[in-house]
This record gives sequence, C-alpha cells and structure tokens, in this order.
Amino acid sequence: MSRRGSSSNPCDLLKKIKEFTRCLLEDLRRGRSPSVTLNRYRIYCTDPSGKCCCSSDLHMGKEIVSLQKECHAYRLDVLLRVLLIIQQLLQENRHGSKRDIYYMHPAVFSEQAVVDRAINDICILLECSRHNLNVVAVGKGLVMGWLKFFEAGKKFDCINSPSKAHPVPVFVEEVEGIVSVAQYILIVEKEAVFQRLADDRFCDTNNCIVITGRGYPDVPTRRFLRLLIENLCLPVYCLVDCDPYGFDILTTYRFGSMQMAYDAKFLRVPEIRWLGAFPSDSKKYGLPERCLLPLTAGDMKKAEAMLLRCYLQREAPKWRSELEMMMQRGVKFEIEALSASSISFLAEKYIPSKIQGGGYI
Amino acid sequence: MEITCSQRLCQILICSAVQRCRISDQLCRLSVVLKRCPDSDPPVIRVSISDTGIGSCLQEFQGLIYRRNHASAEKWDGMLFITTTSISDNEIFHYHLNFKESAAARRLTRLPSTTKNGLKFSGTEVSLSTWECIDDLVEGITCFFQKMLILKVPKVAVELVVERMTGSRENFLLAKDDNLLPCPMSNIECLALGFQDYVLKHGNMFDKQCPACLSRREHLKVGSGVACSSDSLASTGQLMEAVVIFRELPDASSLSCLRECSTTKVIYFQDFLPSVIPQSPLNALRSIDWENYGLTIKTYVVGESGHAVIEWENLPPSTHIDIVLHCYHKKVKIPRTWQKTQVDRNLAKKAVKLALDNLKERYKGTLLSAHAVKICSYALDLARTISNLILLSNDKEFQGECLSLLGLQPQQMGEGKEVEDCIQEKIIAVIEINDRKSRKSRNAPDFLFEAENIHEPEDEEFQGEEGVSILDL
Amino acid sequence: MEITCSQRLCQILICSAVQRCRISDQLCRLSVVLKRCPDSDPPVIRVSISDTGIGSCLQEFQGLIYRRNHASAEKWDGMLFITTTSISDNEIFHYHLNFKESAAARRLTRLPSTTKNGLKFSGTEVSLSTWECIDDLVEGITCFFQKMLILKVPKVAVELVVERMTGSRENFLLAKDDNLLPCPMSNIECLALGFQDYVLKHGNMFDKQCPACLSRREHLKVGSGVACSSDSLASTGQLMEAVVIFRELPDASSLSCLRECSTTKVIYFQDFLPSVIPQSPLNALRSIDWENYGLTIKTYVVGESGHAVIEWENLPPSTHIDIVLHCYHKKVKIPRTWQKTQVDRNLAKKAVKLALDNLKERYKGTLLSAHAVKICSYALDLARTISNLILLSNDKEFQGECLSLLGLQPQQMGEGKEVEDCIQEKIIAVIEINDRKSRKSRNAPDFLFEAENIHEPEDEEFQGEEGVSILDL
Amino acid sequence: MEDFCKSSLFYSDQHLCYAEILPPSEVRARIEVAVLNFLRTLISPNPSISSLPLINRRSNNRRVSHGLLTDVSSIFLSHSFCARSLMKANATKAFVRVWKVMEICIELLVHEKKVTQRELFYKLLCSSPDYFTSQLQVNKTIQDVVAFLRCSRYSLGIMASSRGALIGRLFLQEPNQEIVDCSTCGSSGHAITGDLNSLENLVIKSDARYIIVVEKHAIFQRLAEDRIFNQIPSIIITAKGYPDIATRVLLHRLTRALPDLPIFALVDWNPSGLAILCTFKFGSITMGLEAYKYACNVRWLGMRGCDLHLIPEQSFIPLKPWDLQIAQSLMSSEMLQENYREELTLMVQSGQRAEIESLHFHGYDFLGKYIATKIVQSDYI
Ligand SMILES: [Mg+2]
Ligand SMILES: [Mg+2]
Repeated sequence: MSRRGSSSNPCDLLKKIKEFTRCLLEDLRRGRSPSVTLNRYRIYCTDPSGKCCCSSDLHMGKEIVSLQKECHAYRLDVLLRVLLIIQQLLQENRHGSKRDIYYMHPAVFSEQAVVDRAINDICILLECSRHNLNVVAVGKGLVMGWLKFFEAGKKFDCINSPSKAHPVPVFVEEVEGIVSVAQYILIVEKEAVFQRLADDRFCDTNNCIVITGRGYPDVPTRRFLRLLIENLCLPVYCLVDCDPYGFDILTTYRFGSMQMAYDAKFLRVPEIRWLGAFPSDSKKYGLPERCLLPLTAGDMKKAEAMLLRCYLQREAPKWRSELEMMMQRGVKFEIEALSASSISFLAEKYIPSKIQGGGYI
Repeated sequence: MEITCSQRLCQILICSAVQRCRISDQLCRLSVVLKRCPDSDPPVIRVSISDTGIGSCLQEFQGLIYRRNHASAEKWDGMLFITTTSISDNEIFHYHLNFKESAAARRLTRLPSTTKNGLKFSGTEVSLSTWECIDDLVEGITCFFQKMLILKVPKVAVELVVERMTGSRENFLLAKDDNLLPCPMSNIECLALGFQDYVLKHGNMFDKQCPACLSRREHLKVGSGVACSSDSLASTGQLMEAVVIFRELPDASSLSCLRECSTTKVIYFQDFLPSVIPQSPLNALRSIDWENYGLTIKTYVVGESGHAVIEWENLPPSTHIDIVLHCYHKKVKIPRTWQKTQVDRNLAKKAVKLALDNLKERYKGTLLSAHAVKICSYALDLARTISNLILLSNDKEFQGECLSLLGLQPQQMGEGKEVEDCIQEKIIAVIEINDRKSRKSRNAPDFLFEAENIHEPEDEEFQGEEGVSILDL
Repeated sequence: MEITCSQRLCQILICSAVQRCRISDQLCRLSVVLKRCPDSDPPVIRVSISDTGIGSCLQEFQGLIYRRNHASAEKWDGMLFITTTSISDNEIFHYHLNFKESAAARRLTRLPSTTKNGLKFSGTEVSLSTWECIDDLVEGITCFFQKMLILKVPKVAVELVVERMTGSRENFLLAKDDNLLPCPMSNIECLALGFQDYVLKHGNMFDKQCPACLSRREHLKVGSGVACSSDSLASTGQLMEAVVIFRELPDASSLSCLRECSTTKVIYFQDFLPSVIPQSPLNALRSIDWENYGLTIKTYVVGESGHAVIEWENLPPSTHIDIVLHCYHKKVKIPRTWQKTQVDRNLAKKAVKLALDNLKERYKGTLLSAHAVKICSYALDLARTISNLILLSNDKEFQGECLSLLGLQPQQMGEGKEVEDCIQEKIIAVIEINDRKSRKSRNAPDFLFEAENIHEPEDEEFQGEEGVSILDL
Repeated sequence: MEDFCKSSLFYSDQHLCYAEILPPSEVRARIEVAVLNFLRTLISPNPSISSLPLINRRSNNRRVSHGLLTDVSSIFLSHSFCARSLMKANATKAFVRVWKVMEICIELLVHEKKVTQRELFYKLLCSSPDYFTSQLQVNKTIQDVVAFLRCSRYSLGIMASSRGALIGRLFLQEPNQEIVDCSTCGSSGHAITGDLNSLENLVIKSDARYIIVVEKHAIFQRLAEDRIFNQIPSIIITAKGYPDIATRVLLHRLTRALPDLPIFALVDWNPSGLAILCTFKFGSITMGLEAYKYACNVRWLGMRGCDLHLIPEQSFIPLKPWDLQIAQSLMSSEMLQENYREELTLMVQSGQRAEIESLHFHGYDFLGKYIATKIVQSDYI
C-alpha cells in the first residue's frame, strides 16, 4: 500500500514534521504569523453537469490557517497538539487510536470530531494516509469466508470455518500472504445481516468472502477491502438497506467519504456493484406493505442532497435513478424485511439469484 | 460654577490675547491683573488683561459689540478700555467701548494716543471694572487657566496677579519654566505634554491628594494623532488634535483611585478655547470601533455641562483612559463673529483613531483588539506545543537548529521553559503586529479559510442503527 | 291513534272480562261483538263484551263509577248494561248504570233477574251503545287485542265479531287452536310464546310484508325470567315477567328489515293490561349493566306514547332485540280503584337480567359481554398458534398426546384445520363459561404453576419496565 | 398438573428463579409441556385457559446472594411471579404474543436456526400484524417467554451477537476445531462468538496468572499492541463497554477452567466504569434471567481515587447528569460493597470524571507499568 513512495515511512514523516516546525520558527523569527497551508480535497461537488474534476484526486484550492482568526488559532493549537502526539507515536513506533489522542487533552479538544479534523489536516499537510501516522481506529469490521492471511505474522484462517466471524485486521499494512478460493466478495451494511448469513452457513455453500463495516465503514475495513480486491481481483457486491443511509454507506464504500477525501484514492472501491436492496425489490419479492416504512422528512432531505453529488451523475447514473425511485415511492425498508417470509431467504434465494442473474448495478 | 457675564467676557478677552500671542513670533507674556480699588463701595475690581503679542486688530472687540447679553450685565459698568500698539506703530492707541449704549449706537471711541518714544514693542491691554466678588473672579479665571494650561500654548507665559490691597500682589499660575521649552514644539506635542501634566495632577485637582495615584510620567502611555481637513479649499484648514492617555496604576492591588476608573470625561478645545463638545465630534467618538482596541463602551452620555462621558466595560481595574480633543484652524484666526465653527465629523474620528493607533504602536500589548486578545490566549499553548515538538524530538541536530533560529544558546535548551517563553513572546509580537495592521487587510475575504460545512456522519464513530444502548442485549 | 273515551272504556271492560276468565278454572271464551243498529242516525253501535268466566263481583263497575271522564263522553249515551251470573247463582242478574248522572248520584240499578232454568253456567255480558265510527272502534280494539295476544292468557279464547249489517258477521282475531294448548302452561311460558308470535309477525304488523324477515321460530333466541317480590307481607305478591328475544336475520347480507334494527321498543303490561311503562321499571332497565351482555345503549328515550325506546350501539346489522315486561300480582285481582300499583324497581331489573342470563345460557355465544367478545376475537389466533405449535413439532408422541387430549383421531392431524377448529371451539366455550360466571368468580386467579407470590402483571402498555432504576444492580 | 410440576422442567428452588442455556431439544420439550398443559386445562371438567406465570422481573423480586464460601456475589430473581392471562382485559394481546413468539421459536428450534431480534420483528410484523407493531413489543415478549420457559434468550433461537474480544496467554479449542492461540491474534484480538453453546464446550488451556477485564476497546488494543501479556502473564478480555452475555459467559467459563486466576478490572474513573465492573461482577437482571450465573469475582484494579494524582488536571471532565443518575442507581444497590461505595462517593463529591486514556499522558507504555505495579502491590479492591 505504500504507493506514495518513500514519503510516508515514519522516518520521512518525522522529517516532514521537523521541517514544519522549522518553518513555524522561521516565520516567527521574521515576525510573520506562523501559518499552515492545507490543500483542500473533495470527492464530489454539486455541479449538475458532472463535468467537474472531483474525480481527479487533485486538491481544490488551499486553506491557510494562521493566527489571523481566533478559530484558526484554535485549529492551529489542536493541530500542533495532535502533531506532537503523532511525533511521539512515530518516534516510539507505537500506535494510538483517535480516542487515545482525544483523551490526552479532552478539555481542549472538547469533542472527538475536533481531533479527527486535526488528524485529517495533518494527513494533508504531511501528504500521507492516516495509518502512516500510526493512528489506528478501533476496528469494527468483520470478515468471514474463504480467506486466509497473515497480519504481522499472525495467522487469520477463515477457511477453517468459513462461517465464523473474524475481526478485520487493524494493521492492514502488515497483512500479507492472502490466499483465497472465493469467487466474489460480498459487503453487507450491517452486522445483523452478516450474522444472518453466518447462521445460514452462507459461506459454506457459496465460495465467497463476506465483510461488514457495521454501518458506515471504518478505514481499516475499507483498506482491507481494497487490499483484498487488489490481491484477489474479485468482483465486489454490496448489500445495504433500501434507505438513504444504506445508499450513503454504499457510496462511502465506492467513492469514499468527504472527510477523508484527501485519501479517497486509497480508500474507495470503484469496482463495487450494488446488489440490493433496490426500491423495486419490495414488489419483486412480494414484501408485505407493513414492512415498508415511509421516508421521513430527514430521509428526504438526505436523499435530495445526495442526488446532487456529481459522481452519481458521472459514474453511477443507474444508482442515481434508483435513489430517485426510492424518493418517488416514498418508502424504505431494511434488508431484514426480506427475511420476513422465510428466514434463510437472503442466503438461499436472494443473494445467489442476484449474483447469478446479474441483478446488480 | 456659574459663569457670570463679566467672567465670560474675561474668558473671551483672554482667548483673544492668546491668539495675539500665538501670531507673534516672540515669546510672549499674558498677564491678568485683578486689582481692588481701595475706596469704592461696593468694592470695584479693576481687571486688566495684557499681552505682549501683536497689537489688536480691534476686530475682535468689534465682534463683541453685537453680543447683547454682555450689555445687560449689572455688576459691570459696561466700559471697556483698550490700549494697543503693534510693532510697526509709533504710538500707543487708546480706545474705549461703552456696552451700556444701545447696540446700534455702540462704537469704539478713540482716545488720544500716547507716543512710544521710538521703542519697538507691541502689546495690548484690555481693562474693565466690575463689582463682582474678587474670589469668584479668581476662581473662575483659575479654572479656565487650568484648562488652558493643557494646551501649553507655545511661547506664551501666563500669569494671574491679584492685588487685594494696594501693594500686596499675589501671583498665581505663573507659567513654569519647563513649559517654556527652548526647542520649538508642535501644538500637538504641547497638547500631549500638557495633558500628561493634567493627568498626573489628577485632573488638576491640586487640593485633593489621591493615595493611589503616585503616577509618574513613566506610568502613562500616551498616544496622539492629528487629522487635517482634507478640504483644501477651506482657507484656514481645520485641524483636529487628539491625545489619549492610558494610565495603569503600578500597584493595582488594594488602593483605589479617587477618580472613577471606568469612566472617561472627554475634554474638548475649540480654537484654543476650552469648549463644550459639539455634536459632530460627539458622534464621531461614538462611532469609533472601540472593540478594535479591546475596549467596549458600556454607556456614553453627554453630561449636563456638555462633557462627553464614556463608561467602559471590562476595563481592567485601576486603569484609566483620558482623552482630549482640540480642534483649530491652521492659520491663526482672530474670531470675528464668535460663531461656532462647523467641525468636520471625520476629523475627530480620524484623530482619535490615530491617537489610539499611535498608543498601540508605542506601547506593546496595549489596546490590543478583543480579537487579538483572544488569539493571544492561545500563544502560551502554541508556544508550549511547539517547544515540545522541538524538545521531545530525538534529533539533536534539529534541536540545535531550532535554538539558533530562536536566537538561544544551546545550554538554554535544558529547561525548556526558556524556549517556550521565547516562542510565546514571538507569537505575541506577531499577533500584535497583525493587530496593528489596518482592519481592511484583516477583513479581506478569506473564503479559503471557511471550511464548507460538510455534515456527513463521522465514518468511524458513527453510532447509527448499530449503535449500542447500554442495556440493550 | 287517539283513544277515545268509549274505546278506553271498552279496553277496561275487556280487561275485567279477562280477569274473570282467568279466575275461572275452565276454558273460557271472551267475545266482543260490535253491532250496528240499522235504523239509527247517527248510526248507533252496540258493543257487547261477554265472557264465560266467573260472574262479576260488580266491584269493578263500582270502581268505574268514580271515574269522571267516562261520564263526560259525548259519543256515548252513558248507559252501561250488565248481565251476570256466577256458577252458584240460580238466576241471571241484570243491572244498568247511568254515567250521565252526576258522579255522586251514580248507582248500579238492579233490573229484574232472569232464571237460569237450573242450568249450571257462569258468565257476564256488558253492553253499551256508542255513536263512534265502527271502523275506529274495530281498529282500536284490534290493536288492543294484538297486544293482549302477547300475553296469551291461558284458557281464554278471544273473538271479535263485527255486524255491520244484520246477518253479516265478520270474525276477527279468533284465538287460534295452537294457543289453546292442552297442557297447562305457566304465565311466563305463555308470555314467551305470545311474544315470539308477535316478533315473528313483525310486531303484528300484518299489512306490511317485510322482505328481510322470513324469520322462523328457530331463528329466535328467547330468554325469559320471572322475579317475585321479596316482600312477603304484600298480600298479593307482585311478579315481574320479562322476555327478551334476540333475532338475527338468517341472511344479513343485502336485505334490510323494515323495522329499525338498532332500536328496541319495550312493551309493558301491568296486570294483563297493555300499559305505559312506569318510571321505576324504566329506571331499572336503564340501570342494567348491558356491557355485561355485550350491549351498549346509545340513547334511551321515553317516547311520546310512554314507550321506552332503547337505541343500541354496535349492534350487528340485521340483529334485533325485543323486550317485553309484564308486572302482575300472584293472586288474580280485580282492580277496584284503577289506581296505579307501585312497581318494585328491583323486580324489573332482576327479571330482565334473569331473562338475559337465560338467553345467554340457552344460546351459545349470544349476549357475550364486550370483554368476552373481545377475548373471543383472539381465540382464532390463539388456537391457530397452538395448533401450529403442535403441528410444527416433529415429536410424534407429543402430537399424538395432543390429539388424544382434544379427542381427535390421528388422521385428523394432517390438515391442522381440524385441530385449530377444535381448539378454538374449546377456547370460546371456556370464554363463554367464564362470561356467564358472575364477575366475582371470573376474577379469581387460576394459576397452574405453583407460585407463592403472584403479582398483577405489569400493564400492557407499561413502558420502561425497569423504570425506576437505570441499572438493575 | 402434578406431573407437570414433577417433570422439573420448570425447576425452581427455594429462592432462585433463573433461566438456563438449554439445547434446542430441551427448549422444545418445555414448549411442548406448555402446550399440553394448556390443552389439559382446556378440556378438564372445569375448563379454563391457563395463565402464563412469568418470573417477576421487577426490582421487588430482586435478591442478592452473598457467597458464604466464595467471594462471588450475584443478583438473581426470587420466587415471585406475575401472570399473563388471556382474560385480563388489557393484557389479552400480551398473552397471545407470548404464544406467537413461542410458535416462531419452535419453528427455529426444529430447524436449528437463529434469528436476530429485528428479523423476528419483521416475521411477526408480517405474520401477526394485529399483535406486533413495534420492535419494543417483540423485545418485551421475548423477555416474557424467557421468564415463562426459564431458558435463555439464546436458547430460544435468538442470536446473541457479541462485541467481546480477548487476547493473551490462552489456547481455545472448540470441539472438532483447530486450537486457537490467543497470544498470536492481531491487535483486535480473538472475537468472542455469540454462540453460547460452543462457549460452554470450549477446551481451555492457559499459563496465564491473571485475567484482566478492560472496559474499552481502545485500551484493549493498546495493551494488545504492547503485547502486555508477555510481561504480565495474563488474559485480556473486553466487552467494549457494557458486557454482553457472551463475554460474561466466556469470562465465567474461564474462571471455572482456571479457578485460581484472579480477575482484575480496568475501567474509567466514572460511574459508568463502576457499573460495567459491577455487571461483570454481579450480573444484571436486564441481561436475562441467566445473568446471575455468570457472576465472577472481579476486583477493581483501576482507575480508583488513589490514582488521581497520575491524571493531569486538564483530563478531568465534569460529571454529566447521566453519570449522576448512574451513580445514584449504584448507590441504591445493596450489592455495592463498602469500599466501592466510598470510591463512588468520592467521584460524586469531586464532580469530575477521568478516562483511562488520560494515563497516556505519562507515555504510551505507562499503562502496562501501571497495571504491573498495581498487581505487584496488591493494589486492588
Ligand atoms: Mg441501515
Ligand atoms: Mg467509560
């Protein structure tokens, strides 16, 4: 994963941090306000023509954080505090979680999101990915299926019992020796569905790998997924709730999230195909009316905002029209609703038939 | 103190005298002599206002002619005697003016002149007789002079002589030597100096000893500014001078100043005359962006005596702000009609801001804007973090480099405190410099800084539907 | 229809006749003959009311004497002729009574008797002449008889004969054979039978053919109850009989009955006389806990003719409820004073409840309480669930045991429908049994599992079951 | 009825009512007995519809056992019942609901399937919309069924998902599976399965000398990354917050297999931290009727009042109302031993809370030293 070249190994990052510190002092020496110039990235805009360059992974303008504004002073304060912690982590070659960092100065940071932004700023500043900073997330992803790999020399043998959940490795860069006989990778939005498939021994009968990020996927899950795809070149399908949040989770897998736009090229999975649940599935599979919930005002607002995202227009017009259809119908449903008539419906009918029949977009 | 008519007249006459002194290139003397005529009953006081300035052009008295209220004065016989001569005159001219005459009939009556015997000198003496109480007169003129002293009109020595009995002379307020500085000083410099004296002398309240105010000149932070009328067509060219003095008591602990700290009485002069502040500079003062200087106006009132009184919010204890404004014309002007001159609104604002900026410039960390104060509060944290970035680095070479950038010696490394202090100092300096820069540059639209508000759930901490409630099984 | 005085008199006379018949042990005949006297103008109608009951004790006529209103009648000559003999008399007595005389002077005047020639019989004939329209008379008496018929007074045959012209006889309402049942029937049995006839004949509206009402006796659900006055001191002993008929149209689909289904007009008899319902049974009716029988009163009005009309809420369509009450004294009483008897309030309530309970007992699933109806609505679901529990189990032994408990054959297992039906039936039966039990006994706890400490389960909608403490430590 | 009681399926001893983890066949047998009992009552000469006696889950039926011979105390429910009756006017539906859920359970048990509560909700929403309209109703009915059949929720075929993880000097082996060496797991540790039956059947081997229960996932990862179990021979286990039943079952299973290992808890210095510790220690009724069985003698290693000097000033956060609510709830519990009570009082009085992470102030390797010191000095309560 170290395609950024030599610039993101700990030694170089420490050098960059020192260079940064030096620049601050230089500014001060010259009586200039210390300032930080950050590139800005985005993965989408609301340009309806879709002719923007959001997909180019280039930065869109710069942000200058200096002591001119109070909010910038605070941001700089936070950034430096986090940078100091990161320098320590890198020097000691330890890993810290975002939560760890937050609790170093909880009163100053006031909330986790502040730390998260600083970490993102530092990634942009040092032109690296988060894990290069030795900042790890507490992984929440799960994986099962026909897969065997090593994480820092420790064996993960999922094949041994393909329907048993394993946590997604946290140190993805240390994963090696991936072996699989799977034919595809299935991403499911939620743990409950993952468990459903596990209970139905889905992977015993289907040669595949199943992954869940338990809601919005975390970075290790997405990086691990990328790693699998790069190593195994398998098709990827995604199964999410038929609601705006499910759709957003789906787009997060495929296009990345806005916060981590700077790193999107290492996190997104453009190969992903949407397996379901589509708005039309409710009719197609005879879902009882009762299982359909009306879209709330909040849902509608979210969906409307998502419709404007340029990448849908440009790269996934079919997804976009499904989202439009969802709004037209004004109803949503959860994947579990598909199991209402028959518990093993997902494992026995829905997923296999969709994959075989090409019922994905 | 109610100003009676003869007192007012005295003030006006003193002002005319000052103007005559100013026009003169020489060091001049202005004497006011109050002399009781011994045998009169009620006692008649002879008031003589004499100056060694240029001779009178008489127009100023002409102007007084038409001021009716002076005529109606009762404690005065209405007779004004004027003796004047200019440097080029060969004789000394004498006039008298009877204010008891009806306004239309009032004329300057020329009396026989006296010869100067070839001597080259100039000067004017104006005298009048009044039945007023001598003490009242002394008090009124003293008070007026106190204010006048603030102006420290250059090259004018002022003296008040009171002769209660023949032979006994009391001299008051003789202009001191240090006022008569040999080197030429600008009006604004004089004003600043005079105002400092005023402030140090606690608003010239000689009689009251304030235990807290042991201020010395060094404790005062003085800023001054002069704004010129941009209107070049105005023949005389209006000027506005402003001096702002910021005084912090050295020991703000227990002693409290007799003066109310949180208020400022704005002193105003118009054409070298202590004056009630007109509306336009009043508004100007109010419209200043005080926040920019870290000040907040709590209330802003115009007192019954026409003084603007500003009450400050959040002023540190034992801190006092004094403000004086002086508006006059570049070219000395003997007032002809005693009419109020129109003051340019922007002049006052500009002058005060210049004075504030000057103060800010001269004294580090004073009058920082609220904004800068807030940013300064981060300085310590920033300095500590940056110093830690240096100190906690395991790269000795880097550390050395940083120290040298900061101008510190390698042995100053050990403690860390010095590095931190040094950085903090520099950061604060930068913030102050920034703060001094005009608002415009600071307010430049910096859309670059505004992060778009992207509200998308934080990917990892998102506690959506899988969110775990504590007691959920 | 307005009842005129002579009509009212006829009704009273008929009632007297009925009482005389009732006292007699024999099967009796009651004839009312209306005969037009051919030559009179305005046409005089001779009304003769004759019965073969015991002879008159004349007291009943004595009672009439003091009722003024009969005297004031206009369409009547005021003369009443009475012919009577009891079984023990040897002669037939004749009397006449003139209502035109003043009330005080009014006396029964005895006329010469006739001999019975040794024959043993008893009977009474009362006759009068009136100018009323014969049709009105016929209609009034018919209507009265229709109601009388409900009572089906045992052993009395009733006939109405009208002779509009000499020789032409029209017989109406001759009591049918089946009314004259040979076996002795109690009053309440007769009332129940008579009321059924009445309901079947659609409230005796012969002329109107209702398309929906093809009811047969089998479609009626009849409940009756008799309540005796507990007051043993009352010499005569009051009785209240109540009959409630519940009628559901066999096909409730499209046809709608002409009668308004959702209302019930309560018919009331007092001492065998159709009567306006007095206040106390009215209140009694209202105070019944109808909910207990699955009924809800929407409105309860007393109509202008003094009938209680109950409008029901939520009554199933094409369902009709009919109620009749009859209050009388155990011992037959010839009314003396025609005064209203005081009716025991509780009697009516008791009688109606007994009738309703009787109905509920006799016809399964009828008049279930609202509570039971609601619970019954769950019976199917419960039965289905339990039958599924049996069927879904793959434990044959268990299934066999269940079937045998239900009394079903192993081959009935297959479908499941039979198991379900069987369980549902039993559940409903239990609910009905429970419903019939008094409220008290129904609430008794019947736990199967041994439990030392039974609490009321938390309310269905009780939220946050751990309510008080956040942690259950 | 006598038969029924003798069958001892619905066993209850003098004071204790509890639910067990049962194999599917036994749960089925219990449901079948319930059906037979229902039918018998229905056809008896004096027929009626039997009510369903449920163990009363309210606090007035809560009892505390203080172990006489062991240090283990627990919370359990006593012999008080409430009854679900068809005849009770406003609880009729609740009665039918219990049967409806049992109907689905028997189907699951016969097919040996497991469902999530959400799936159960959808199933019931479709099959019995008149009875089930919300997830809450489903959850409550499941609790009723548990209280009626006295078997664990998991035994009914309802999935127990586990968030728990463990790492350290431990070998685990499920029957017919490979041995898992928990010391070689990655930093996320070995995921604890929700399959309670397989937890019961684990073969356990360990040379650890301590078991350390950690409140937080992040701390767990920290310790896992530092391989702390190599310095302190231990097994580290976390439930990532309030413990789920599977994590507790496994911890209990460990204490049975390795009875001599002391268990130390490392929790935040706040009321929630103590509540989490207490849930491990005493159980919790809301976790299900079986919860008390898995009480373990957990000792409070840190953070405690005596550690406050280690915490930098700026790491203290004021207590929130929610914290105070939890504190009050804990205070009112008779379970809480005196020295715990004192700690809690200190927290409330100080009005502040601190998280374990604030120890990182002393460096990321401090936590390991901290734990080691505490253990060596027997500094736990
Ligand atoms: Mg969802
Ligand atoms: Mg916590």
